[in-house]
Amino acid sequence: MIPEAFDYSAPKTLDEALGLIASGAKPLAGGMSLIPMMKLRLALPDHLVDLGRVKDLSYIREQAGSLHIGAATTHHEVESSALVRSKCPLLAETASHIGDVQVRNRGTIGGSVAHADPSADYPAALQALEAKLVLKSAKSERTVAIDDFFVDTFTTSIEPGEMIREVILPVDPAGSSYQKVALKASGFAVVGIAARVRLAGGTIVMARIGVTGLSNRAYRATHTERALEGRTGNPAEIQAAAALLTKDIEANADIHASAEYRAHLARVYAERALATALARAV
Amino acid sequence: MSTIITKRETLAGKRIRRKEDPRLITGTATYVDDIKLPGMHYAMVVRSPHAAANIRSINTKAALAIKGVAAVFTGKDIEGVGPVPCGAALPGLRVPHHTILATDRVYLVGHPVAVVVATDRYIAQDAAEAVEIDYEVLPAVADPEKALAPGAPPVHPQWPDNTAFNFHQEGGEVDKAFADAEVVVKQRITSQRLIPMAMETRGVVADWRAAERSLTLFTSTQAPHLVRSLVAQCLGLDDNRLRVVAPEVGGGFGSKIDTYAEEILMGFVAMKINKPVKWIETRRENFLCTIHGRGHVDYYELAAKRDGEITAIKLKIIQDLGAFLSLLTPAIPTLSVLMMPGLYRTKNIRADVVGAFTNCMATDAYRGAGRPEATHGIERMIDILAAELKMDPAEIRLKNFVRNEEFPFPTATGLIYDSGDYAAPLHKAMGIVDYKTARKEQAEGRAKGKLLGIGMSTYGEICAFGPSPATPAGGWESAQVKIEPSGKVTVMTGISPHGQGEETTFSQIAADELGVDLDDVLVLHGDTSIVQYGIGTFGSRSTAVGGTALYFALQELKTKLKKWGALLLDSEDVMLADGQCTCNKSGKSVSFKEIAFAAYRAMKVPPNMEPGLVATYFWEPPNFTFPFGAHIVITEVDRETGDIDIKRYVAVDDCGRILNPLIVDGQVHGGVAQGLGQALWEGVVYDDNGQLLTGELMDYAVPRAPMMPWIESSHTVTPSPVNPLGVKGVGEAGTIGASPAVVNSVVDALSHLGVRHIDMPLTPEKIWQIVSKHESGRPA
Amino acid sequence: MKIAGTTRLAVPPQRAYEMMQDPEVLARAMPGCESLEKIGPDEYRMKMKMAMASLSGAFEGKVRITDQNPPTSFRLIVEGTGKIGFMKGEGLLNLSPSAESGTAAATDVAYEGDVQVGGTMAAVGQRLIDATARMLIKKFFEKLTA
Amino acid sequence: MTQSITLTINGTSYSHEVEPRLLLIHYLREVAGFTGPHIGCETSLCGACTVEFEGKAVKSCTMFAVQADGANIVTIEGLATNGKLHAMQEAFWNEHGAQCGFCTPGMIMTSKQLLDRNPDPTEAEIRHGIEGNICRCTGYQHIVNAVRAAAKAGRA
Repeated sequence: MIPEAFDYSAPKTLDEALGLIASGAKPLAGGMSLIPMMKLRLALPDHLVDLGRVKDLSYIREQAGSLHIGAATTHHEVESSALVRSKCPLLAETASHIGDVQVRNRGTIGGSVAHADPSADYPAALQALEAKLVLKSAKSERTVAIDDFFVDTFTTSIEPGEMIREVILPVDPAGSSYQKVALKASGFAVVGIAARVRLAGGTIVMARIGVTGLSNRAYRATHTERALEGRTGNPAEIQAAAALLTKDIEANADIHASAEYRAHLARVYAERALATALARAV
Repeated sequence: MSTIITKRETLAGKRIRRKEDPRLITGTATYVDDIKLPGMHYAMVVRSPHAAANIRSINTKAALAIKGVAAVFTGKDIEGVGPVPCGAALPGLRVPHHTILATDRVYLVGHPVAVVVATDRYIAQDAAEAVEIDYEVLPAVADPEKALAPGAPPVHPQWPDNTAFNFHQEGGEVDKAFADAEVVVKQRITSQRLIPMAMETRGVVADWRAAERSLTLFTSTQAPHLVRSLVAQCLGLDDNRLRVVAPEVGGGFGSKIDTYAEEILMGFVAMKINKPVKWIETRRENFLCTIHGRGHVDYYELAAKRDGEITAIKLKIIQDLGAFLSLLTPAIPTLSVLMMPGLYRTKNIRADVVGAFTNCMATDAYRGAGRPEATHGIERMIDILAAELKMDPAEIRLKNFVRNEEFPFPTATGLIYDSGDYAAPLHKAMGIVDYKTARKEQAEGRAKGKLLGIGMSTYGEICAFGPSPATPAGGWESAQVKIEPSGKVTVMTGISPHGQGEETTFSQIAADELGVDLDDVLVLHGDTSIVQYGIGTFGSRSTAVGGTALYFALQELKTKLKKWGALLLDSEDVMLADGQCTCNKSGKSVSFKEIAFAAYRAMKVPPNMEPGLVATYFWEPPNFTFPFGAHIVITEVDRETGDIDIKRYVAVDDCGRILNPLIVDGQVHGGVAQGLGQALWEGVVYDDNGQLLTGELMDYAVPRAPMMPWIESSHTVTPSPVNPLGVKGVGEAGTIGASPAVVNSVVDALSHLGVRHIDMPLTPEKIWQIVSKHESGRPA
Repeated sequence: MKIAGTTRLAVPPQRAYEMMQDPEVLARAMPGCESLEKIGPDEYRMKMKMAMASLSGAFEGKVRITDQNPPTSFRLIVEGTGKIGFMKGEGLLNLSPSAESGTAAATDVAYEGDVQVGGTMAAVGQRLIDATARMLIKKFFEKLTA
Repeated sequence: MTQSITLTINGTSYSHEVEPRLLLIHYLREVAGFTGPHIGCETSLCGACTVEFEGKAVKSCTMFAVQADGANIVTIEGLATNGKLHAMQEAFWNEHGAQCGFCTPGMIMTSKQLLDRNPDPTEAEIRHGIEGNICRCTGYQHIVNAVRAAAKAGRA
């Protein structure tokens, strides 16, 4: 299986890259999603801009109470970063569930997020973390909330000419957990639940839950979050809150899992992720 | 851990690391895609996206216009070539004419319609996309039971009932046994279609020498001589001018026994363009167009007495054949019939097989080939009977086993089981899991709401294919052994190993018989220009049949060695040991090297002897062999998610005498993995229109490392009397034993909810549906 | 694969029905539709270019409208073939005045049908076909009244 | 339109003109002549093509050769040094970690990465570490043994 022919540029600076993207070229980051699609001729870009040689696109920095992760930072760099593991463990844990070691060695956070695969792992964590994305074009730069970024299956609010520059995450002391049911064949999430909870005096003062795999896009389970806040997080409360996870959500169905089963799994895994997150919050 | 042999000692029974491995672990082995010939072109096959359609037109203009494209061939060009052969015969069998390229109609998704030939594979792929084909889509049928229903779309218009054959076999007094039965249990059991999924896809390099009218075909096959005979016929070549080479072959599991359209097609293309041509199957093509396994719907009925004695078995098999008959397609379900009594004594059996055409890929021999289906059926049925009678599954098996004193045991299906001690592996496995304690823990766990299951299978299989009258292309095997002028030993075997390690085991056999070092022996195989003749590797036959041929060739060679030794030592009283011939009286000896030198120099030749030191033996086995074993699996079901956790997997296999325990363990592990794959994860899904929905590894789950449990593997040893090595065969054992053991275990975990049967694969969703229905009081 | 759903259009049923019979409106609403050319009564030849993130594919096919029962129901059949495979979608659409909105200006559309895909899309896209089909339907209705 | 690339494979420098769409696996196998890495699928799921790219295990079927311009690559052929097998190769041999051998080069490269990062892995960590490599022959048990043996040899 062989891609159609295309032009290739490998700029060294971000400005050059953005110039090429402005002229319609498609950014190539780790290529873990794009290249298989090209090989199957499901993706037919005329011109690829390889971001692999662009300076200063791969970094993990702590800055003013936030973590800034460059778009070209690989999943392996995230999962093994001492900084991410201590300051934002949910992201590191989620990264460790992506694909396999070879995929994590090449795949990047920017590439994964831009692809907006409805079963990808990162989006659940980014939703739970209320991440922000810095989108840059040749002319401008803007910051969007992750929830405004994911529009639908493979569809984002990125504009032509824009690329993801970096991901901004809170330095997060909350207890967290990412729990996933992976498709046995491909490793993609049947459902993946990222949970964050903060306790104060035995009461949940904050709960954030990101869900992937269940529906057309990763989302925040706000009904569940609201049901938890102000509670102690006992099993009955968790169960009741998790039951709200699929409220107003149309679950996907395919040959691997019916909508009914997916929704059920999402609720069960939400309970499990919340229980773990609570244990870690203590 | 392997044993590294440093001095001369008996090699049989030792864990010797493999002789094939140095090239594999250094990446220097030569598989088909590693072969490069001067001027070689690349071929890409254009395939139908529809399961049934008439071809209205094919336009190759745009493809031919691409620079680097040498040719495009379609069904119009291949008249007189082929057809793709089916080697199995049954009374009244309907064999569809299977051309190497579709002519006017396509019968399955993936059906080859055209072949594009270009100077490199990138151009070939571009050109393949540029071939325009206009189809008139027709209704298709992808399910064998739907295909047999009245009014189903006919796969082949000339046979509107979609029936390729009906096969009946009967033994004993079935009707009487059912009339007298104290209890009858019935169950519909499916054995789903599977993808064999050898890691190396198929591939062919064809090299035509016009002046010599000779063709060389490098092909990833399990049976090079068979490919030679069949492809020569299809191309109108003399078989001695067709050389078939199976280079390093990256797995087969039965899927590379067949002679495929592409092997014939590449020969045809090379002859047309007068250049070497390479075709390498993509993984998608491998899923679409390499044979599938299984594809059974079985209807079982068991008659029994209240004490658990099985008195008769009735079985109706609906075999999903696919659209065309591949090499052995219709023969596979007949193997299920032969094996349907399992290890049990009942002499009353009745089987009816219907072969159904569907608009799908052909089913054929996949690891176990008919025996896993039969074993799964009988091992499920005996558990269902045990549940009905509230008997322990071990107890009911022990009651029905063929007794040790009954061997050789003639079965109702016409086989003669060679040797066995069927209770031995079961007892051993029960000891390993501590069966009584496990049952106690199960009861305690159940009381706490845990869904724990203990399942077993006691399987038997037919191996060492086989006596020639019972094997489609002949069942003998050949070996030639040479002692070279240097004294080194060269073995040429007719089997064609592709991962099974016979370069090592056969070296062990030869080294032990001749008393030479392992490294003094070289085993060659897989090249019709080197090997005298052969049948190939399948049906757990390589060591039991090929190894035996080698054993007898070695005996002949030893006779010759002795005669030469006697001549050189000037004594009739000589013996062979440790790589030399020694005079018993004088104690003087000559080495094989000295003997070999004398035999090839031939200054003097012993009376009635010829120069040289070569022996050839074609061995015809008098019977199959019948390995057996017991697998016990302990599982826990997660009631919330339906996930199945295998807590223990115990395999006790009896494959007769063991020549290399390291290799035997590897075969068991790999076999179990494929059996677990069927039980838990794998399954081909075609939609109603014949689209293959599990078309790639994206959607078809083969076992990965984290999915596999630790396999506690051990053995009992009951030598086979069929061959002097006492071996039975082990390649398929794990696969055959695994699926019923796992399913029995999971059904056992849910048995208190009234569950008696679940069809494979046991996906978490299926289990969750069952658990939640039962727990909410809804009927299943 | 079965699909079913409901949506609400901010126009009365008669208008909604008429819009969905109008090739110009259909061409505008169908995601990726590049042209719709009449080839028979209620039958059109269509060219489509789909693009979703990295994915893209060109299709040629037909759109047919049958079983018209104005202004309450009709059947819409969309077929397309391209290099990456083919698709066929068939759905029965039922239109009724919206009960909930309080004004007469809205229509509830209930649809029920079947989507088939073949070729590369079917072989590698199982995980995504459902979500993609639903997204395309959603886009269709959004653009219809946009 | 071709581009010029220069890279190091198993310690030797190579320069070629390549089409941008040329996959790294095809470059290694057909242009540079390293046929150790294999092609087992088209969807980046089997791992047979795994090579070490800048010290990291990657699937060379999911990269373009142009992306490897200037890079340092080690394939299975480059693992043995001065005719001495790498400990992982030796362990695969001793423990019967290969049957048909097709997955073996990729499996060994991934296993090497695993021990590079975690010299003393548990059974579960080994299984997790090689989950991107499919083996259809062995059921993985002897591969797990091989990785353990190599780990032990590394500690010795």
